[in-house]
Amino acid sequence: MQLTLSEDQIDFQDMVARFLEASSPPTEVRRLMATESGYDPEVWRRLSSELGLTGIHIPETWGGSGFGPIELGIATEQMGRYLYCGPFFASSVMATYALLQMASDEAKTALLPGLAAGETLGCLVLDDLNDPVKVGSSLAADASGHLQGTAPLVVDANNADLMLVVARETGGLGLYLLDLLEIQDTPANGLRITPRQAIDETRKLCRVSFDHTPAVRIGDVTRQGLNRLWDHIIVALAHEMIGGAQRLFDSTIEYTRLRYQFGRPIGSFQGLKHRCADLLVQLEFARSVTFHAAACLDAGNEVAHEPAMAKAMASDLYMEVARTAIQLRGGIGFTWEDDTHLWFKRAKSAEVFMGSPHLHRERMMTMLEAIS
Amino acid sequence: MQLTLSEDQIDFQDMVARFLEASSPPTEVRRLMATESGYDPEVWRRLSSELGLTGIHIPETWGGSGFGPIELGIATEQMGRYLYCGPFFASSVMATYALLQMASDEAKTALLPGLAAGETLGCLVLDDLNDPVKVGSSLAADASGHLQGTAPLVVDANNADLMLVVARETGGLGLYLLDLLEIQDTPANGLRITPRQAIDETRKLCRVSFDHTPAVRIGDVTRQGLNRLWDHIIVALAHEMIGGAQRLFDSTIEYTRLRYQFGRPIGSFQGLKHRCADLLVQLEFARSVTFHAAACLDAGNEVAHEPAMAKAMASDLYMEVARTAIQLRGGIGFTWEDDTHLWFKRAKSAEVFMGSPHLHRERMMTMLEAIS
Amino acid sequence: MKDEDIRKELESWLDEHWSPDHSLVAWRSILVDAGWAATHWPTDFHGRGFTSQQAQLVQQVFANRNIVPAASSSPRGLAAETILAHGTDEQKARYLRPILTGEHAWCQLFSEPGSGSDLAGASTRAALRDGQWVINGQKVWNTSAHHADFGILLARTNFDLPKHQGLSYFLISMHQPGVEVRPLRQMNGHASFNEVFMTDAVVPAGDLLGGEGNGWAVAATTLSYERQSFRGSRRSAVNLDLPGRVYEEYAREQAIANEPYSWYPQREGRVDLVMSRARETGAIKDPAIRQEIARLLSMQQANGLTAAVAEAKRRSGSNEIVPSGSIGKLAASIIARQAAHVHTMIAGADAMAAGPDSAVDGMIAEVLLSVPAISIAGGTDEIQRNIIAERVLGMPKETRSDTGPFRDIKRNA
Amino acid sequence: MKDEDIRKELESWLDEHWSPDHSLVAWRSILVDAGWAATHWPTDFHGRGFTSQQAQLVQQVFANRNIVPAASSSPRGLAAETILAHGTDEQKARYLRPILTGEHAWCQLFSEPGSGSDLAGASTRAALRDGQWVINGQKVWNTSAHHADFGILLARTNFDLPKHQGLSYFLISMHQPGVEVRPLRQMNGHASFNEVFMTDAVVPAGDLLGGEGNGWAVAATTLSYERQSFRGSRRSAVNLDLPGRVYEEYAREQAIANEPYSWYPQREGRVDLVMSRARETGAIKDPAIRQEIARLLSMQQANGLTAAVAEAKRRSGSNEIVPSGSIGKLAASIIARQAAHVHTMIAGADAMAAGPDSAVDGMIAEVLLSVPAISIAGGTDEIQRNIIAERVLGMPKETRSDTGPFRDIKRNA
Repeated sequence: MQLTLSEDQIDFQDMVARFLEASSPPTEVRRLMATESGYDPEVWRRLSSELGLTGIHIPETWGGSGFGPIELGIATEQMGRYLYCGPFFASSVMATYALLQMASDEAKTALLPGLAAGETLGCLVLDDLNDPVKVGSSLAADASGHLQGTAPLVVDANNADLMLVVARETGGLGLYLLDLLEIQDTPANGLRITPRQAIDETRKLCRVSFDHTPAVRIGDVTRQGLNRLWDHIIVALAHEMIGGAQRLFDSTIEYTRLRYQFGRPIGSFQGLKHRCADLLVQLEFARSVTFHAAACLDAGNEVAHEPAMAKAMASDLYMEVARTAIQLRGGIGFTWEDDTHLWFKRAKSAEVFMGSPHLHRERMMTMLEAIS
Repeated sequence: MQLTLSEDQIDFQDMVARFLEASSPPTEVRRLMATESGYDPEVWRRLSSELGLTGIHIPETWGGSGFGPIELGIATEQMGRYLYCGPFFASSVMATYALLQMASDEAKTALLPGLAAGETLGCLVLDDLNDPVKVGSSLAADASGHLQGTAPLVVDANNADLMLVVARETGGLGLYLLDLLEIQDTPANGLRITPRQAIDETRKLCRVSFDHTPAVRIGDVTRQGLNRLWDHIIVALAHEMIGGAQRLFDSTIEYTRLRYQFGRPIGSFQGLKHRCADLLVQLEFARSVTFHAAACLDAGNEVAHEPAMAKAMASDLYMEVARTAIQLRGGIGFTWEDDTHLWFKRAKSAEVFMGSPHLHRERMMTMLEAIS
Repeated sequence: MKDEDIRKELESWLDEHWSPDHSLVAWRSILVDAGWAATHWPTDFHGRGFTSQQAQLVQQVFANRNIVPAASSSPRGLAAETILAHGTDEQKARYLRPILTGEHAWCQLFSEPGSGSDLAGASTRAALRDGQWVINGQKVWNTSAHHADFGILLARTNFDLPKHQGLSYFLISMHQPGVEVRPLRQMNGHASFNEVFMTDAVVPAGDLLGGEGNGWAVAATTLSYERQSFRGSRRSAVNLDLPGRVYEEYAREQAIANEPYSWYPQREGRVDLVMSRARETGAIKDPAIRQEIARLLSMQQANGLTAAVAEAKRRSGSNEIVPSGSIGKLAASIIARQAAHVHTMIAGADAMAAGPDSAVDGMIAEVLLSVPAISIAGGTDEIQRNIIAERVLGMPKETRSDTGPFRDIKRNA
Repeated sequence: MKDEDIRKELESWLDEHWSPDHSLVAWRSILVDAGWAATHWPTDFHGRGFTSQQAQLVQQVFANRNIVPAASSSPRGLAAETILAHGTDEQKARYLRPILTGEHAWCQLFSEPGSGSDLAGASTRAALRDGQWVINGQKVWNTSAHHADFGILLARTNFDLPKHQGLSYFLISMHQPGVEVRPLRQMNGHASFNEVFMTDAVVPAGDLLGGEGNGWAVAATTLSYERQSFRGSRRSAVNLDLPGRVYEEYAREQAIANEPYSWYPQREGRVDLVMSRARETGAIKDPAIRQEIARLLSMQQANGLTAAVAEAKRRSGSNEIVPSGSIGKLAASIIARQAAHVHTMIAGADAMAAGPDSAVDGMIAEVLLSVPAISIAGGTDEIQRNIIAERVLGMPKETRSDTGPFRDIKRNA
């Protein structure tokens, strides 16, 4: 199994980094997070068409580049590092993976090219963002494909052109499609998309509710399939967290070198040194496991504990780094003016997004028990 | 509720400390832990008759001094501090509390004066030392009072004159008595007391098994009563742990002041300072909670979460202090020659004795839920 | 004077003079004139020389009868006590009375961006020019500076002396062109503090407090009063919802004074909400969460007990070394961190949301974004650990790197 | 030389010379004479100047054919490599051959009771008297010193120079009246180490290695080889259960060499036993324990992956800074601690018992009493954290307190 990035992958990483370094500096992050849509369409266009990030993991048949979870992870890691503001995670990770893994070929053929090109924006509606087992508990579809119920947290629903919904149905779960451009014309469609205030303002959240809303069934959802989808999403998320954590860690170390108190750089105090050394171990651990989890998905391993493990470790690590990043900056680190809180809020939000660490540890144990 | 020791209690504490300082130096601990009985009868005699420790918490009616859990805690705290080797915990804490709380008045009258005077030695046989809920799962009494089954871990059974056994019986649990002097004369009594090697050699352990062994039923044991007994025992144990932890903590701070590396006392390194400061907070916490738990027992509170809380906190604290005590001494702290390991082993053993920390946290939550 | 006599005298005085229809300043002026505004102060300066027990008794009577007391909000009180301890008679005569009547509000100008953990490293410059002090520099973390009339200011009058020796302490008017106050927004959205920029700001020679070069000693008095007020409640003991002009004006004053502290309970982690949240959400059934709740509640109760024990020992005059305020401060920080952890576990994905339609009207989100402050404000955890290790445990100090003339000490640009 | 040529030559040589009926020393003498004992050494001294890849190929052939190699146990190997790097031709001629044949066993005499984390603070004294070095002092943590014929010794020849400059490196005979070796028992009951007391012990002038005052540089060579061998397996690749004199003697040698390390797997926490123990005891059903097992297994797998990634990068010649051995060492310590915690939770009260009739034949008890060593031996966690912070992260060093003449540096009595 692949252990390190290939030269091509490193080149790709550098390209994404350079692009985001230029297009997503903190000033832009602050500007965009205060807007309703939360992103810059021109940057999105370049990211999609020039860099091809939106289709990186989509097979060439459907307009993508045919790479896999490792390349997608490279992209989300850099997005986490630069706190890229835009619907990439909602559309290219969540919605695209849902289509890739669960939709009929017909639906894939119809929808994936638009997503690959970044010309349509998708979002994935799950009524529970904690645990795949709980999905379907408050959102249901009737036999005629009408949806009923509420999803309290949907990322970037406000920006979506199409909505993929996992809903309970007789005998299981199904994947449903709402074309939002089309449905606007349907009178009394029962769809409500309400923007919500988020801890992490760089990622837009909505509440989505359906009241006898007409939708099209485009795929079967098994519990195993849902788990697999979940695992693909959390590995991309773990990469994003590693990217953010690395950035905060580097800037914090730099800060301790430059900041003087009591006539010496604070980085020379052993208390801080030991804390940073412990963090580095955690960071290396979470990074190795996350890359490995992507490699496992890439290799097509059916049930693996690695994604859950990666999400749990990356979450704990990112929060710990974020906490330390504020703490070592002292009062200034707690101000709005300083950029640290932007990453802190992403860390806090990502910690609970798609399952808290303790929940993934429990999932991981269940899988490990099943193996041996 | 009492918050601090009274002057009389402080005098009592000083008296116990002076006695153990003289009679239980590390050289004696090392000598005694290598013997089979593990204690010095002469020290026991003085501790019982001169200091009256064995009867401190026994009402005057039955030959004791009529004090309670606070005074017993003062005594066990000092025993933990000096790592006193002897059957005090088995006889005066475990067996005596079992009699006090569960035996018939007749049995109390017959047995407590001997225990109060330290002239007879008791032990308490519980077939599970993890969780009061599990007691009775492998030890049973039949209608004629014959015992069957095994208790894998019994403290100081090798030194006992009388054995108190909690056994399952039709419809519940009962407290049974075996007079070991008497039963020796009973042919084929089915009793086996097998000494076991212990991690903590200062506290003797045996396996005790019964095969149709005749015993006398001397009391009813309700689940609530057993919980209450358990709580009394763990509070005395928590005091013992606080005493040990304080001693190790003090000696470790002292060591860091005197030990030089790289041209400066190691206690001047901030990494060590911060660790010791955190430990002090934990120590103060565990101490306050333990004293408070004793005060709650003293006040006769029926169901209280404080004993479980104290045991959990004292266990975690003691292990953490013990670990640090070895770590900060470096290689020398890992040698047999250095005394630190004697306390470390007590810490490790006490951590799991009568329930591990996570189990007591779970117990504590159950009680807190019941309250509000 | 016996307690009973004090009580009687005060009660009968109040019977005669108290009325809710006074203006706030008028009522406090009556209080000051009669010597009931600050009874522990000396008789020469509005007080009666009472012991602190006696002064507490007086406060109790005010509270019991729901009578508005003299002004005493935090920076105001610190200024008054420090002026009382170190001021000239002129300074006391000029500044103390309007503090008690509430006519003058004060702020504290100690911290600087370059010396957060190291107050004595202040580098704001005060130079004597044409008989007055000219101040240049920047201060930060100044609560209520935008409402203040005066500030207590720590500034450096000599850069050639060692750092603790070159400081002086000033009383500065905030109403002058050289002083600019800017609000400082925090990551949790509140703006409780200010930055204060001083550009050729001016202090008359007579407003140097305690003599040139004595700034650190004077500041120590302020800081010791500040530490004492750490555990005290910020809420007024008086019911503000009563009719009468004095109550209305007092309520307005209190609202302004308390506004910066509205998020402080969240900063401490809102442990009080944990069990109810766990029940409502069903998280109480999750064994992994139960473990963390148990740890949290254990620490919380332990901290309360530890503080109560320390207080009991202090009162009994025990010689035993009582764990200092640093332990309580560090403990509060550990508890708040664990509380945030537990609230996060309980909320799960709901913790992504904030604002009024999120958990407990946004209170949980505010907890998650406020706790990072508790381990920094008023001395970081790292500073507290140093204090505990060195002063409580007696561990050896490190060699200092900030001796010698201040101008040669390495510091932030 | 091509790999295939090396393999062919060696195979045909072995076909001709190998026999299990040799004595161990006789066989190794044949090996040395033919230049197959240490092929990466220079041709002048028993070697063939092979690259380390070529040398590995040779070892692989030995292993594949199950042929006993030259002696190479740890302290022996360190001595040989250091002598090779810094020795005179006379020293090489005298000492290298009997190391390879196994006739001479060696031990390492570096650590002292007074300078555990600070090897360069050694204060064992070496004084030149009547043309020979007279040694006085105490060493500690000397594995196998009781079986050793010679020791590599770090001692101070000048107390007036700064600490790193006054050290010299000696080859000392262990068989002399001035050298006393005492076993040192550990808290887990094993006695893997010794203390070595030197009282007027003698080293001939010709056994100073690398010149007077160069001890620290020479020791650095030893320590760098020691770090390289950290991750290597201690077990011989050869199956020892075969008939023949050479196998019997080799098995005996290996048993002695490995004895001090029998508890090392326990020191690392025996993570391999965790899942089976959790199943057997039913602890696998306890959600609180599952959380801790998950944490442990995550760290364990992460550490394996981190090491594999570092190795892959090293092999690919990447310029990226590869996390050093200190990270692996610190990680091992964290993992072992968590493993002990998990084993304790799983065992519950059974963890009170030890010895053959306790869990896994006493292995769990041995884990609990052995893990404290891993965060100390070979450099404490604190030292590793300093190294990581300063060398990997580039954080600034502290001002040193151990500069100037060694005799003036404060140290343990």
